[in-house]
Amino acid sequence: MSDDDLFQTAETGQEMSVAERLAAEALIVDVDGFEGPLDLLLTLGRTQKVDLRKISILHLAQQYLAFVERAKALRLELAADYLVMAAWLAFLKSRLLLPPDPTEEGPSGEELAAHLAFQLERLQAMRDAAARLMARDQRGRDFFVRGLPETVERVRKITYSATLLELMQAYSRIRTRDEFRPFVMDRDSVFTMEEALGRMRGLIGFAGKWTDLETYLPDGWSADPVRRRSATAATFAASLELAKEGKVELRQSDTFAPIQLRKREGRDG
Amino acid sequence: MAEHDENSPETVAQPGPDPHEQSLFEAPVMAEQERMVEAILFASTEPVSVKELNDRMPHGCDAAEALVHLRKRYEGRGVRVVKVGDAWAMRTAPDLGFLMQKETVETRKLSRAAIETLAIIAYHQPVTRAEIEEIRGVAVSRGTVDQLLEMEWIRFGRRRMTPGRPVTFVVTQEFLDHFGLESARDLPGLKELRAAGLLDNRLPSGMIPGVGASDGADEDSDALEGQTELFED
Amino acid sequence: MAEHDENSPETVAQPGPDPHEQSLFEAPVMAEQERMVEAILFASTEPVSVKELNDRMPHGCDAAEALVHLRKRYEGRGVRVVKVGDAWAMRTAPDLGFLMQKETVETRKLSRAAIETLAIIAYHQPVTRAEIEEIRGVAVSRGTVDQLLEMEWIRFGRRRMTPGRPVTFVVTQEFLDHFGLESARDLPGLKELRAAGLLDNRLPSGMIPGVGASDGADEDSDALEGQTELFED
Repeated sequence: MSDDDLFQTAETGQEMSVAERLAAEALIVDVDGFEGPLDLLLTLGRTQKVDLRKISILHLAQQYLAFVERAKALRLELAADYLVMAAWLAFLKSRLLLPPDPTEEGPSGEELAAHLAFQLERLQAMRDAAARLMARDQRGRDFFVRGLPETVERVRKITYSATLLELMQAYSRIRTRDEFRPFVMDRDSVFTMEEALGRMRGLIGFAGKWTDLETYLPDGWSADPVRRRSATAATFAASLELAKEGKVELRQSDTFAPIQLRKREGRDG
Repeated sequence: MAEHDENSPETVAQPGPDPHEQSLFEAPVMAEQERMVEAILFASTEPVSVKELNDRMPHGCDAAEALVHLRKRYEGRGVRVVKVGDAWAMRTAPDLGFLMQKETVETRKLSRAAIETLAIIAYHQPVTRAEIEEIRGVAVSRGTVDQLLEMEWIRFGRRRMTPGRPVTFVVTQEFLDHFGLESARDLPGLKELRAAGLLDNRLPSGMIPGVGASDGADEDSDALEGQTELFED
Repeated sequence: MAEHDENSPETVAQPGPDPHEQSLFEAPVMAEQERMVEAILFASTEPVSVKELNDRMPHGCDAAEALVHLRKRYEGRGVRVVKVGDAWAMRTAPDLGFLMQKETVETRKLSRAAIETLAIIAYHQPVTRAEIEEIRGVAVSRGTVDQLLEMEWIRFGRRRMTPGRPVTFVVTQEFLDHFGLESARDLPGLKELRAAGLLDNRLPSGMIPGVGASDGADEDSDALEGQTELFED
């Protein structure tokens, strides 16, 4: 709560007579420094010129209520804090004036007053502490820092990290990239008809006699049954193609007997 | 970095350093370490922590020991080696402040509210806004706290483990540096205030009107705890 | 400032000082003058001339003489008193310049291009740039190779005895250390990679039988060959 909230001087001032305004300002000067009810109580307490612990809370309460009355008479708006405090002090005053009711629960008037005195004393102690703090030697006023600091150069050293796993994965990635072509076939175990055709075209020139088709299988394709099957099929298909072209003759003596072929002489030779 | 290869961090920090290899590199002699601390503190306006000193000095240095020597060396000089919280700095001797008119920076004048709030935070830390208000008997304006935060004299501390988990405020190293304090323990009159019970947040609950009263009551036990914590370490 | 009355500026710098009155105040002793010069030089944002020192110090001081003492005092320290043009300043000793750096180490992951290039070099060394490009199927940027060279994970091997005599790349001991390998021979072949499930094939492995096997075999012999060369020089 700032002082401005406390008394709305600007607005109310407009409607006042000069005399009224001066009176209001006089009071404002008086209360200008007050930051809140405790502050005001502290100041009122100080005017009694006694130790806070021995302060007459009753007397203080009366002064405070008088202050609030005066402020109200000037039609100044009082902040909620002040009004709450006023109400509380009025209650405290009544408690202190009346003999304690033994049936009533809660702290007695004396206890409440003692606590209020504690609060006031604590606030005063903090004020004094603040003053001592501000009276200390201060940097930039009493002692000074280096006028020409040297900038600390921030050297950012970047180290790169990679794990063996990442290295191996990278290598695997490169080496297996070729495998990702669509419709990848088992090329190692597949002997295509084109290959067989190419191979046989080169060989049939020497095939004057009937020869088993199997002898035309490429080297290394006879042992593994998978490879052999593929090579046989390709070679057979190629020989049919060559027969169609009229380059070779085929014969088979019996069902499942070996197929034989030989170069076809004559027609174009 | 070329001129101190023998202590080069690269040499000792290579992957999988052999402990025997490390011992081959002796730390510089203490006189040399003292020079290093002197240069680092001298060059910096901000206090430098012992950890940072060690980080910046060659491997094997003991900045804490070098500081003891250095501080002694500067005793009574025009410049002093001062401790600020966990860090160290060089500052001109306060009795020579009158020579420095030229260097004086006009500091923003703090309002009375700001000064009181600062003092309450310093002496009661960690302290919640409600507690500050309870002590001052008036609401703490946002601007006041903002100003102190902006000046980096206060910062947020740990939250209170009470309903609403309110934030607390504590003072900073910057605050200590500004007021030439080694630690918050060295605040003037702290001991006396504590002995007088004026730093206790004692409060008969629910009976005091006004700002933050009930909140303050809740945080009572915690506040005491916090203080103990602060001043014990 | 109240407690430093003995040196209070009010005494010597009051408006319109009477020269006779001034002589009543003796100049501070030389040790004190030295302190003053020390504090002024420390706090000044720029070098200070002897004249300015004298102007700022109490009447009767001899800044020039104080400077001689101060300069001597700082000889061999971490901080020096130096003359800059006509003026004086304090500076950290030049040999301690390395302390004015704060090293922060940042670890970054190697880029995909870099790690692939590195892998190819490791498995195929010695390998030329053209070969790396052929294997990777993309051009290798100069930056990537430079980075690996700078990290000292690869180095130049012998030139190829082929037209153009291209340089080759091989991995370094530093590389082996980093990856915890005794030699590049220890790098697992494709067969082992596959067995370890490291091949990130998107095809079920059953569909591509044999490929890894024969390739892996080639690899092995290649790598071995490279190795021999690597460890010969």
